[in-house]
Amino acid sequence: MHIMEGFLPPEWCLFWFIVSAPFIVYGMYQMRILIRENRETLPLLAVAGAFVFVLSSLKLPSVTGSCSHPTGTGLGAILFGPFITSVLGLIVLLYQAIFLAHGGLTTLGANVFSMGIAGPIVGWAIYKSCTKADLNTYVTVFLAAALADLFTYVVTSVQLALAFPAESGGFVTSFIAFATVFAVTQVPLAIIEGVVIALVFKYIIAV
Amino acid sequence: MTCALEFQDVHFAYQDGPESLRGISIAVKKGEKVALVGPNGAGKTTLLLMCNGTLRPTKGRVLLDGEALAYDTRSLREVRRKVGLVFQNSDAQLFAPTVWQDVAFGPVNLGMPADRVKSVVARALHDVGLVGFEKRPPHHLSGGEKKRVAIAGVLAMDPEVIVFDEPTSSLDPATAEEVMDLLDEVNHSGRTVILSTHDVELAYRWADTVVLMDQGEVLSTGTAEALFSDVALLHRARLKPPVVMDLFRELAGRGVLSREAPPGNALAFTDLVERQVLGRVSPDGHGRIYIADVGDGAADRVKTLLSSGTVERVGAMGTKAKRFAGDEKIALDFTYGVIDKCLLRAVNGENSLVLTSGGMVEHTVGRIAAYMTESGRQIEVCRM
Amino acid sequence: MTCALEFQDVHFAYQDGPESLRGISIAVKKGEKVALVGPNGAGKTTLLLMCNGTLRPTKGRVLLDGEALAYDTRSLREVRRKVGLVFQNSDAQLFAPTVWQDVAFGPVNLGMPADRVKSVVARALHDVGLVGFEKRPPHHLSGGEKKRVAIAGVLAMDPEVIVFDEPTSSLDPATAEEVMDLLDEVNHSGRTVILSTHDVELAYRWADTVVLMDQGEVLSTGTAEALFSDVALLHRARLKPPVVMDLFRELAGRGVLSREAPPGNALAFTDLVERQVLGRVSPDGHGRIYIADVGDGAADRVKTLLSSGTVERVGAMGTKAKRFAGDEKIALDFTYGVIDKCLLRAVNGENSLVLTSGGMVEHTVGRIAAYMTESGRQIEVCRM
Amino acid sequence: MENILEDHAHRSALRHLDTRLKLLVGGGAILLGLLSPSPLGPAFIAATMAAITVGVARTPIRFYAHLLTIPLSFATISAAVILFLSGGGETLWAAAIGPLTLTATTGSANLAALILARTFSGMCALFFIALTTPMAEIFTVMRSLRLPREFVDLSMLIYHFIFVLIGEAVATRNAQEMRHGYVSFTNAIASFAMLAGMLFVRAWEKGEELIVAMDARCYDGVFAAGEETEGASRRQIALVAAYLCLCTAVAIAARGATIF
Repeated sequence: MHIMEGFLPPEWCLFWFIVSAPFIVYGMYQMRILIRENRETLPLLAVAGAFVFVLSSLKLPSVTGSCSHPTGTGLGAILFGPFITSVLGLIVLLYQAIFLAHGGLTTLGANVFSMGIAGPIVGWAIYKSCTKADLNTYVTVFLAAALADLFTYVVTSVQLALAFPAESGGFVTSFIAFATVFAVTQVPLAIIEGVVIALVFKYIIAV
Repeated sequence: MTCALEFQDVHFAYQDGPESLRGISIAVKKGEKVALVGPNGAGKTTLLLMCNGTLRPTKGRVLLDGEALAYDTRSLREVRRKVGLVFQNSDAQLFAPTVWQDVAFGPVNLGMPADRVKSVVARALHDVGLVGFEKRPPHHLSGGEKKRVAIAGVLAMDPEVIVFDEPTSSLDPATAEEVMDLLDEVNHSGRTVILSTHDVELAYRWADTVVLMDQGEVLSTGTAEALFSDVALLHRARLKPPVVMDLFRELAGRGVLSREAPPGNALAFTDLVERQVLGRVSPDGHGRIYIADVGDGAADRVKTLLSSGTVERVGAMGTKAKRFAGDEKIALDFTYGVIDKCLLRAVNGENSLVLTSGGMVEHTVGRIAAYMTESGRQIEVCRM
Repeated sequence: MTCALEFQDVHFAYQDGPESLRGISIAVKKGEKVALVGPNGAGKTTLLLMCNGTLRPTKGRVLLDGEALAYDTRSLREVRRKVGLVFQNSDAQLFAPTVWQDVAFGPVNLGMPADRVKSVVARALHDVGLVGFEKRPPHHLSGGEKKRVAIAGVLAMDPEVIVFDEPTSSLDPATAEEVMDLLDEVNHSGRTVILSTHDVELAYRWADTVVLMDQGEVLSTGTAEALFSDVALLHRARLKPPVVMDLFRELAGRGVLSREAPPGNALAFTDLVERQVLGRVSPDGHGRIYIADVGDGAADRVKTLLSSGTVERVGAMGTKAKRFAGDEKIALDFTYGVIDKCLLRAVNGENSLVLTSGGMVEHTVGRIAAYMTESGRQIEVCRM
Repeated sequence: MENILEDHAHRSALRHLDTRLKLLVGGGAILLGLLSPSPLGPAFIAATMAAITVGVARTPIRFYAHLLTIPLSFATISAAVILFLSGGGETLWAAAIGPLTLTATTGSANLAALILARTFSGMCALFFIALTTPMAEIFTVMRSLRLPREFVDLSMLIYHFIFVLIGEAVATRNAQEMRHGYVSFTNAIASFAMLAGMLFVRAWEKGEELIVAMDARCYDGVFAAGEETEGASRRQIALVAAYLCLCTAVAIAARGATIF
């Protein structure tokens, strides 16, 4: 879920830019080394980024307002690691704001954190640990995608709750309210995404 | 008679863009072979995407079997079952991991039971000559094979009308001819076939009716001979006349050939020149054309004929005949444009054999008879 | 004389695959126009990818300017500066956000200083006729425009040899002819041009030397006339002879035309038939051909000529001449195959004007003189 | 999805205006809207930015109206949450739904209105940038701002591939729909997965093709930077400054104003 331009108060915009910055900077550093060592990575990173963009702008069937970000970026995290993926996430989110009017510029920091950093890291961690635990590949992929997706919404809810704490009960109440509103729409979506990504994986392995 | 498909004053504009179709009216009869001919950007693809409701006219309407298309989900499903569309770029159309899965995609989505899906897919693959390719991944196939898979995927849904966007684009000549041969077969099985092309030569030889398009408009509709002899019109559509037509016009301009009756194909052209030069057609010494239906027991008869040495050239028309030749290890001289080539051979005094099947036997006999009437030549036809 | 490019017994196999090239030997002279002709899968693209060292032969070697290619990074850069490659699919070649940036890609990577890059890119865009397109994103261009940008991107590196993989694939006939016209221009500027195609008609009219390939082997090398009159060879490579050649052979088979001297093009063919029918060439009443070099002051002279009404048809050869016609609002009748068309007009008694520039003026005069010798006709040429 | 805003930027009447100036207008408007303490400032910005985009830059009005619906759902849902969560001031409206009591107060209503206004001002300013400035020119600015080279290069290549892959995705999606790929929920899921998988495989192949194409043109780690737009005239700079000052003035003048 993209936080729209103008929705977050200025201090929180700044805060999330500062939180995301280290990941981006380190990702950029990693990327530079990787490209220097092997120039062929640049085109492959580019197709991966474009793939994430196109995948997330194709609406999932029967559901409106989908954003398969964590999905695509999760795949990126498995291929390139979470830090470089955060750079891809930044670029993709920038294009989504400018090309599709999804998200915004001042909210870019917050959106990058939820969709380009938090989601992929969770997805990546689940993938790594499940692979180590020798779980079935498709189950692993399903779990990684679905949970990364859910986690992204949790982070978005946290971001909104921090910016708009409730009058009574403060952050916690607000978080519960935002999380509930999004959970209604997003939990089924996360499950669908998990299934879709598991199928995509199956497809790629088959070809 | 109701038309298979009809466009009535169809206009279309992509979002905020200029109009890409500006009042198109075309009527396609049942069982007809229609070619939309025009340069890139003439609006051919846009028009084809309207045949099955993928695009909706901004003005005007499209009629299928005499009924105006409706654009609700349920009606569109029905339309898409009746009208199959084969894209220019096969890669965009083949998305499943194996050939079998790709061809089965439509039938499965139509809710057919599993064994019916199996038989339908087997039939479609058989019809396009790809038995044995079931488990191959489509993106490892050659261009011609991909096109066949795409056609099988559409045939599996048993449509009444099949629409092809630039069917031969980026195929080499022999493969292109084989695909065109397949299109003829599809047509002989009773389906209406519409294709778009910028290949004038192809449309010239293939189409019953040619629709000349440019810049979103229909410039003219008619038979290939009539349309392609109008050089000014072709020039307007940035197209070249077919070579045969061009040569005819040039020779007519110099007073070598008479301006009347432009030739419909290379065979007619050579006859024209010959008559002019020799003052008559060479009346005798023609070869014979044998026609074999590759059904039961054909193998023995064909082998006997071939071993007798009377036949100099062998051609096969249609997928079934080609497979028959492959199975029986018969070397083929002609795999496309078979009838005309055998007629040319016969005129030159050589005997030839046409392997074919089903309705195409009658078609072959008819075509030869028509040529005899046109040319005043007598060619002996032996059905076996 | 050393060859521009030479293949010596080149073999190649993709990883674990069967050999896709099996002992290719070809020598391409400097300044030559060579067409590799063969069906899809013959190994044409694989061979082209060896011209600039993208693929390395598993056996045999490739020589550039008489020196065997080395495959270290430094040598490869040098090779790629000398040999430009234009891919079949323009989308794969154009990856920058604007036309200007795309064309500048090569020069910038060659380390040219900024103002030199500017002048080189401006020149290249001028040469392909795309001045004013600098800021357009490539994905908004038409197929023909994309191809031109791809060619400009290669020209900007000033290569000695340019290699085109299926340059006209999926372009419509007029656009294809314009691209071929551009290829001729590139060749006139002194570069060796090699292209691959399965379009026999194209190779027939364009190439100095044709290399016929099939299944990773060279079947034959020679002039277009010689190669394309060998029907058995073409049949082996699953290709059809050019229509003109086919008609000639057919008429020769019936004894209408003499078997010697197959015609090199449609013009020669019509002359042949005319001579046969009338017993001679029509000797008089030929039109005149005016040739204008579109340099300084040409506009006035051309306008005067056109307003006098003596000229019935106007053709433009080359990008510069076409732009000139656009600027001066001169309606063009011929934009491709100009010389032959003007010759045909002249034979029919009409006057025509050829707009062209630079070295192509001499080329035009030479071509007309050659035709006069061949045909025994006298056509008046007026240079202005 | 075929609605990439950038396609309109190429047809915009402000297409050739200096890029930095356009970014300054859009960016300035976004920030001013965000910093305004009352909903009136952002409302003014939203209205003027929309008027400029439609009136001066000549974006078709129907298309613009359609664009405005994109932020609508997110903004209203989230504003509703804020309306019932935050407080302050008098109670405007209260209702009990089961165990929950939803209360809206003047304070919460004002906050919700502010957030809504800011969202629309921000989106309208973003639309202004998106609908008048081709991406290629933004790359040039990114370059001149000395952003890391790899980052800008990667952005440019992603830009290229977005259009390549969208073309394929749309065509394949059409092909699937023609063969009834999206008629039921389960087959839609399967079709979508097939589409995504195919797209991934295809994307990877394109990446490998690009390596060959880049090497064929002597790729040595550099991408050409775009040419700078011819600078802004004094009059244009003065106009932009005046507009931003006006926005600031309105925001300051209306700083205490509330709706409820």
